[in-house]
This record gives sequence, C-alpha cells and structure tokens, in this order.
Amino acid sequence: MSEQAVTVEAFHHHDEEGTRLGFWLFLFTELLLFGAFFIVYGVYRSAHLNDFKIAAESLNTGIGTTNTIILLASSLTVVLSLNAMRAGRVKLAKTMLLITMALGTTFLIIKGFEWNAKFAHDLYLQTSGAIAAGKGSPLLTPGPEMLPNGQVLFYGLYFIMTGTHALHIIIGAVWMGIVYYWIAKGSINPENVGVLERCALYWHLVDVIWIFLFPLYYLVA
Amino acid sequence: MNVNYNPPSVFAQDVDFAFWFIAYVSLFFLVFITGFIIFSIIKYNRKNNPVPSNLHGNTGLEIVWTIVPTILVMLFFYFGLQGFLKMRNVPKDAMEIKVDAGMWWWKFTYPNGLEQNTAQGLTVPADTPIYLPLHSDDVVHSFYIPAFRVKMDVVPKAAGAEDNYTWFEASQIGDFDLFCAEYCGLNHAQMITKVHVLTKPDYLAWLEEQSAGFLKQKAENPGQALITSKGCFACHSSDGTKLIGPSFKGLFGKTEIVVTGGEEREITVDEAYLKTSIMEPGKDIVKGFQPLMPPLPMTADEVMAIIDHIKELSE
Amino acid sequence: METANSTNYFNSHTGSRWTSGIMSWLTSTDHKRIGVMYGFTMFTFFFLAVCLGFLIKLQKFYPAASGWEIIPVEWYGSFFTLHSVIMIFLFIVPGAPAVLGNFFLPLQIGAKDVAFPRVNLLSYWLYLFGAIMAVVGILLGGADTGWTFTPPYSVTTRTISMFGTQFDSVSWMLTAAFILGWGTILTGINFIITIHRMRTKGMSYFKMPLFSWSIYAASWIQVLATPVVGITLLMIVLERMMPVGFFDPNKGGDPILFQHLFWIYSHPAVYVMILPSMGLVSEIIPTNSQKPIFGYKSIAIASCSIAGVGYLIWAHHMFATGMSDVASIIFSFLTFFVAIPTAIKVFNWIATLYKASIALTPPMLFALGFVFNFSIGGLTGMFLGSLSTDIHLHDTDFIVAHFHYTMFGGAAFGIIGGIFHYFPKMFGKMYSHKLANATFGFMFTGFNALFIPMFILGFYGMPRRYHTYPDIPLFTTLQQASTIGSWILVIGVILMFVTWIHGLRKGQISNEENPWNSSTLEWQTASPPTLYNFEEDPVVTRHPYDYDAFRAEVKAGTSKGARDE
Amino acid sequence: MNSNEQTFSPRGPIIVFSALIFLTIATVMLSGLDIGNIGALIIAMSVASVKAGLVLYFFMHLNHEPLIFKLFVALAFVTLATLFLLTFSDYAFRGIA
Repeated sequence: MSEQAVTVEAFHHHDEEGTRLGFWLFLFTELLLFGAFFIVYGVYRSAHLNDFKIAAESLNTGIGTTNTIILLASSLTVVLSLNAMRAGRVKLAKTMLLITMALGTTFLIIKGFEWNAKFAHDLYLQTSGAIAAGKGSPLLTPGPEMLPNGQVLFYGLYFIMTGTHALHIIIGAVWMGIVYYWIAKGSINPENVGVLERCALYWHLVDVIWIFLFPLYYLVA
Repeated sequence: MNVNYNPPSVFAQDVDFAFWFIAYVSLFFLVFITGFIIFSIIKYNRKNNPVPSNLHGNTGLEIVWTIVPTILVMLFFYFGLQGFLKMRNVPKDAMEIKVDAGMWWWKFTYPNGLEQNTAQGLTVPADTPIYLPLHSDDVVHSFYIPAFRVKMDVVPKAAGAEDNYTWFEASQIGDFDLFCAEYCGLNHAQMITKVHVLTKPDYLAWLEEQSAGFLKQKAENPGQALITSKGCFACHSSDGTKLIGPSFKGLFGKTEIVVTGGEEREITVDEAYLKTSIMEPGKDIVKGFQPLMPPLPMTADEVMAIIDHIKELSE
Repeated sequence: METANSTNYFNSHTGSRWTSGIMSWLTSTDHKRIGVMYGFTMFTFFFLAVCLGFLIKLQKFYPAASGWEIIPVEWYGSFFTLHSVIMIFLFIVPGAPAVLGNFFLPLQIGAKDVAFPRVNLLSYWLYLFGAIMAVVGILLGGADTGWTFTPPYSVTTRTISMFGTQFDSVSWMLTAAFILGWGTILTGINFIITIHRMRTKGMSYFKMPLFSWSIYAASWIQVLATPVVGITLLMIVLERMMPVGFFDPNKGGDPILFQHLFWIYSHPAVYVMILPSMGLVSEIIPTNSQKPIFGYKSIAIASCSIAGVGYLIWAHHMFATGMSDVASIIFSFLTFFVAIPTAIKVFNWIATLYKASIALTPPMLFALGFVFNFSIGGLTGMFLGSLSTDIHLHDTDFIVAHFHYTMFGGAAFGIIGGIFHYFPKMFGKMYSHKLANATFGFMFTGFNALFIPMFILGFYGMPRRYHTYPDIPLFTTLQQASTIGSWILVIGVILMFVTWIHGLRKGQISNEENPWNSSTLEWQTASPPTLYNFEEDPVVTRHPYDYDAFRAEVKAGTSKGARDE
Repeated sequence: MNSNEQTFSPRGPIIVFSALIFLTIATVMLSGLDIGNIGALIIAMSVASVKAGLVLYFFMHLNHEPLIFKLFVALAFVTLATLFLLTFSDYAFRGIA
C-alpha cells in the first residue's frame, strides 16, 4: 500500500435526531436489562407470595415514598434545566442541574441509610449472619436459623435490584457533573444541547425504573 | 445396545411415527431442492443460457409455498403433540420406582424399600407401566433410555417444589441402555447403566431375592447401605485403589496433608475431620486430589452412620 | 481505480492521530477498517476453535473400552466449552454483521460511514477485550460449563485448571460474555440508526439490498435480547461470589428460570447468526444468476418476521426440562411459525435460478452449498420443534448435527461465501479461483461426512458432551466416519486460509470495480473503496436487482459493470 | 423535538410533576386498602404505568418526537410484555414453591 498515509478529520455527520433515536435504543437495552430482573421478581413473587409480603413489611414505606418524591423532583429539575438551556437561560439551567445532582445524592444517602439498617438486622444478602459466614458452600442444609426461601429470595432481589438502580443513579450524577463542566466551558450551549438532552433522558429512564421498583418493594406488604 | 426398528415400549411407536413422517416429508423437500439446484446449474448455465430472463417473482407461487409449508408444519405439530400427551399422562395403575441422580451415579428405589445402584441397574417387569419421579440434589442430570424414547431432565428443586417425572412401559424382554443426557461434570460419560426388562414372574422372583438380602444388610449396617445408595463408591474405593477421591480403606486415623484455602497443613483423620469433609467437601482437600466432591444433603444421623462404616473399613 | 493517487481506506482513514502502522488501524473510526479488523481477529479465533473441534472429534475415534484418550477427561469439559464459546460468541455472532455488515452496509445504502463511527470503534474494542478475556480466562482456569452455563452446575463447579492454577474462570468468562454483549448491542444500535437515517437519495426501504435488510432484522434482536442474557449471566457471577441464590434450589431458586432467561436471548441469537448469512446468499445468488432475486419483498419481510417470531419460541430448547406441559405445547406450536418464512426464503432462492444465466464462481458454490446445508439444518429442526420427537432427540448428537448444519453449514458457509464474494472489493485483489473451488470441495464434503453420521448416532441415542462412548459397533463405525469427515473439513479450512493469504499477497491486482457484474450499489465505488466510499453521493433510481435496467445503464456508461462484458 | 421553544416556562413540567406526586401519594394510600393480592398488584402496576407514561410522554418529550420514536418505544415495551407473558405460560401451570 501507499506509503504516504494521510489521516483525515473524523467524519462529521450532524444528525441530532438520529443521535437521539440511537440514544433511545440504548435506553431500551437498559429497560430490557431491568426487565430480566422484573421477570425473576415476578416468578418468585408468584411462588412465594406470603414470604414476599412478610419480608416487604420490614421495608419502610415512608422512606420509599420520600425517595420516590425526591427522584420525581429531580426529574422535574432536569427537564427545567433542559428547557431553560433551550431558551437561552444558561445560568438557570446550571442551577437546575446542580439541584438535580443534589437530589440524586440525597436519594443515594437515604438509600444508604436504609441498606445500613438492613445490614444491622443481619439482612445481608444471605439474610442471616450464621449463614453468611458459611458463604462459598451454597448447598448447606437449611436449618432453623435460616429465613424461609421466599424471604431469602426477596432480600437477594431487593439488594441486587436497588443496588443496580443506585449504580445507574451514580453514573447519571457523574455524567451530570461532566455536563455541568461543559456548560461552564461553553461547549454545551443553547445552540448545542444534545449532550444535556441525552443526559436528561437517561436520568428520566432511571426514574421510570424506580417508578416500578417502588410499588414492587414498598407497597406489596 | 438395542436398536429396534419396532421400539420396545408403549409410546415409542408414536414417537417413531412422528419421526418418520417428518423424515419422509423432509427428504422429499431436500431431494426437490437439491434436484432443482442441480437441474438449474446444468440447464441455465451461462454457456447454455447466456441471456437470463428478468423474472421478478410470481405472487401465485409465493402463496402456494406459504400455504403448503403451513399445513405441513401444523401436521408435524399435531403428531408430535399426540406422542407427547401420552408421555406426560401416567396410567393410574403404574408402579412407582424412585430415581435419584447424583454426580455420577443413579439410584433406583422400589416400593418395598429395595435400592439399586449404577452397577446393578434398573430392573423392571415387562408390560407394566412404571412411574419414575426424578430427584437430584446436586446438578441437572437427564434420565434417558433411547430404546424406549424416554427422556426427562433430573432437576434439583427447591424445597416444596414438585420433582420432574416420566414413565414408560416396556413391551419386550431384554437389556437396554440408560444414559445421563445432560452434561453434569467430569464423569458425565460414566453415568451409564442398564434397564433389565424381565417377565412378570421373573421380576417377582428377582425382587424377592434382592430385597431380602438388601433389607437385612440395611438394618445391620446402615452406613454401608448409605455409602452405596449415595453413590460414594463412584469416587472412593473400599479396597485401597486410588480413584477420584481417597480410598476409604485405612482412612480413619491416617495422617494426611490437606490443603485448606491454599495452605497446606497436616491432620489426623478423625470424626471431626470426616464430618467436615462430608458436609463441606471443598474446605479441606487432601493433597493430590481435586475439589470435585458435591455436598450431599444428609442428616446428622446419616453422617454418623457413614463415619462408623468408614471406621470399620479402616480396621 | 482511476488514478494512482486516489485515496482509498488503506492509505487514508479517519479518526486517528496515527497515520500508519497497526495503531492507525486500532484507532481508526473508518467502518471499512473496523470491518477488516473484525475479520482478522475473528478468523484467528475461528482457527483456534477449529483445532479444538478437531481434537474433540479425534477423541471419539475409539470407544471407551479401547483406552484411547487424546484429551484427558479432566480437560474435555473445557475443550468443548472453549470450542463453543469461541465459535458462538467470537465467531458467528459478530461474523457476518461485524465484518461484512460494517464494511458493506454503508456502501450498500450509499452512506459515508455508520451513524456513530466512534461508537463503532468502541464496539470493536469491547469485542477484542472480551474475546481476549474469555480465551485467557478459560485457558487459565478451564471452565467446563458448556456455553449454556446451566446452573446449578455453573454455580458449584470449581474447575480443574489445565495448568494447576486456582482460578475462577467461570466468573471470568461470564463477565467476558457480558462485555462482548455490550459490543454487539452497540453495533446493533449503530446499524439500526444508519439504516433509518443515512440512506442516500432515492434509497427507499424497499430499494435496499437484501443484505441490509437482514442486518436490520438481526440488529433489532441484538438490541432487545442481549441485555436480558447479560444481566442473567451476571446473576450467575453474583451467585458464585456472594451467598445469593437466584437459581439455587437450596435457597428457593429455580434452575429452570435461568434456562428461560438464557434462551430468551440465545434463541433469537441464532437468528443473529443466520440472518446476515441469508442476506449474503441473497446477494450472491442474483449476482451470479444475472437476474433479479425472486420475490424480493417477501424475502425482506421474511427476514423481519423471522426476527419477530424468533422472540416467541425460546423454550423449545426446554421440552425435556420439566417446564409445564402447557408451556411446552405453546412453544412447540409457535416454533413452527418460524419454519414458514424460512421455507419461503429457500424457495425464493432456488426460484431465482430458474431461467437464469448461472456462473459457478466460488461465492456461488458456497451460496448453493449454503442452500443445501441450511435446508438440512432447517428440516431437521422440524424434528426438534415437534414435541415427542424432541424429547427423544434432545441432548443427543442429533442436536449437535442439527445446529452445526445451521450454524456451520449455514451461517459460516454464508460468511465464507460472502468473503469470497466481496474479497475483490475489500482488497482490490482477486484470489485464485482454483484454490477457492478446492476449498469449497473439501469443506462441503468434509462437513457433510462429519455431521450426517451424527444424525444417525443421535437417533440411536448417543448423548452429546460425552468424553467417550460405550463399546457398541454401530456407534464406533459412525463415530469413525464422522471423525474422518472432520479431517477433510480441516483440510478445507486450512485451504481457505491459504487461498486468502495467497490472494492478499500474490493475488492478481484487480482494480475492476465490479468483477461479478453485480447490480447493487456497493459495486459502483472503487476497489478498494475510497475514503468516504463514493466520490459524490449516489442517487438511486431503480430496484436493486433490476438486471435489465442495470445492463442498460452499463451500456449507457452510467453504471460500472464487469470489464470483460 | 422542536428547538423553537424560545421562551422558558416552567408551567407545563410543574403540572406534570404535581400529577406524579398526586399519583405517588394515591398509590401509597391505595396500598393500605384490603383488596386482595391481585387487585393490589393491578392497582399498583396501573398507577406505576400511568406515572411512567407521564414521564416518557412529557418529561422525555415523546410528545414532540416524530412517529418513529413512539413506534420504537412501543416495540420495546411490547417485547418486554411478551417475555413476561410467555415466561408465565410456564410458571402459571407449575408449582415451584
């Protein structure tokens, strides 16, 4: 081949709508990913209805409701941030973005306290200190110190599903921080809101998932 | 191996009818497709036919080859369903033989308590429906008798969940292969035994002869019975031969080097050690062996009976 | 190529600081370079897996009683697992879409690149990283779960390392599969958006070539099914590392639920593997027949309906697991509906040959070989969709033969035929047709000799994944026939590599844009294609396979045809 | 999406937010009612679906997007629903407890 190789500027193709459509497709993959969790939850709930109810009683509906409202409020602020940016009010957009991040962090802190309370009651994944110590031997004979199967499954799913959700909140909040920095730098501006828009879409999706997680864990008791 | 053109069990004819029906229809289409390709290659070769037509399609033909396959596959479905319904509906008067599968053994438990292991095989009377509940405590196995067209996975289930089942009715005397058909680890290919089909009188005589000895031994030496029925001999010999695991012969009281969590230490085989090894097999591995033993759910009494028998073998 | 100083993708590229050397490839966002890189990586792994397959067959040359042992029993599980993981996750799933799809989808629809070139490069990196992780992991630890990772075995197995190391290669490999999954998801998103947003002027949906249609259908499966299996595999990792028990019966879990979630992805995934190959065959057959493909629209719609129905039939892999009888009957019924669009496609392909002007070029041989093999694969699938026969044949060598007929005789023959078809366009060189024909001869003969005996073995009850087999004369004869077939097939595979390497190094330089005289758009650019694919954006005015119009264009000089015509 | 929203008005989003809060409180209250398992599940899931719909349609601006976006969203949800339905064709007829 020719020795005089030349590098050419990356092919620029501005298609805001196409990019957004692509981002929606990505959001569907997130939806289907949680979908698998929801299927597992649905199957085990139908099999262990009473255990699921008993276990769900140990979750605090008040905390769950508070967190739902916090997340909904953060959805509001992020949409306001986007609208403000579109209307050219950069400062307002930045403020709203900061509030969103703060609300996300509050959500995580409350979630952390909630988890901590469960750990204190030994409701660690395996649900019992005695059993937790025997980890690595998954075929231990069930004994009296162990919770019924249905409750074990409930707590396992609770920790994994809310944990995965919290991970998404963290990713969203970090992304928002980066977006904030870009707004401050000016690379995101009223003429170029694409990244802010996608960040907001992601945040809303995380909210949508919580909208389903909330009744399934806090309201089924 | 018994490969019978007229398979020796009750619903096998249905399976084979569906099989050969699909096979002939498939063969017809395969011959047609291949023949047409070869015909075209010769007739419409570029040399023979340098100017192609500009044929885009033909709606009538398209409709034909949508409808014809639809009808055929619905027939395939119907014939498959027929056999399946027979497979899943166990006759009321069926005799129950419990099947347990483990890594890498079979155990068959008769209504009177008689147990048969992999070496002995499954002995059944002819012309009698046999109902087989399938139980596993470790991993998924699959109970497969090719000659009878019988197969069902042996799936470990949660407490309270129903075990899988299957049934068959042998219509011919003889020995037939019984395989494990689901990959279950190292000795998957050794999880093979035989089904012995006897006439009814022969079966009754066999049952009486076997049961008397077995039940007596079980009462006298529960440990040995357990070791046999739990399949321990698949990996642990009683004569000093080194198999997958250490031999039981001379084991008790022996000094061994074991690996615990990556560190080697020297121990003496005592009751406490044996108990740990049975309940948590991955914990202390005797040097030179692989951590392969599956934990088997057992009561404390059963564990003690086994330890007692290992002591006997060591004397 | 018109001028010596024109820029093609070999001497200029986009998105990278490096101007030459391997880094200029590894960091380029040019879809053509990414496609070629996928090709090289993928066929390297393919060769490794072929070697493993060869050893697995050799192991079965003599029955158990002979004491014959090529692969120690401790390693056998790892061998077939590695063989299947490489073939499925590293070869066939990315095969046609990532290599030929990346290279030719933008060319076929007249686009400059894919919609997200940088995401495309990220997909390749994820693929490379996941692939190395899987292969290294399994070599260090020797995971022996099979590619289906069925619990509880996949949770409890503490595998025996080939090198005596303690290494949790099962978790490692599951994580690798998760990463590979994200690579395919991103590729899928990229292709869907490319097709929706970047078709050139006049390229309406029903003027797209059929390969693009098949890529479109396959991409939807990648996007909507892969996340399900991704998270399911991670649940197994969690079970191995933490005391949770989603699928552990001792903690109330149901192992069969894993199989549902696994097949929710893995059944549609077989259509990710086969659809693009069907698309390639739909390109090769009309080109070498010099006439329009028969029933263009019904093939395009059949691609989409195969993808759609493919979602509804996953549990036909589970008739013998003890799921509810109702579910078995529903899934068996639905399964047959995927047979109908498949049958339509096969009939359309052979009808295209009618009154054609057939040239038996190497790609055409592979395409016709595909039709034959895939017909066998599809028809034997009928036995497995039908309930009672599936119960008997499930988990035997019959299944192994069936899916090799669809995946190797089908998908891989399609990919290899596709590469022979597009080789002159990708590299601007022509391989030796004699070598290519010999490749086909050995591969086709060897493949059929290898797998036809396995149908019979399966019918007589030989279970799959057996390290050895009982000493039954019928088994021994058939196994030996099959093993000898594998030798012929391996010669074919080696010849294939020889043909390609010879073609790349010594092949006659052919700057012909359209050596096969094909009517579709990708042949109208230079060979190898220029940097942004087309000198100016092409405008499409006719049906992609309208050969009468195409011949008129060539005569009028508005389209490029084969030089010798 | 229209980029011709030149003036900023928080009114629309705040109305949607108020509806979401109302529905949240309503679903918590309704969960206290004794209407059986299936009934409670149907109510909780219906309310959640309405909330998710509001977020998708207004906050995520589906209302301003072309038809293709709506078709894609529908396809994703239909897929998920199908997976649920077919999985339960097994579990609804089988005891796994």
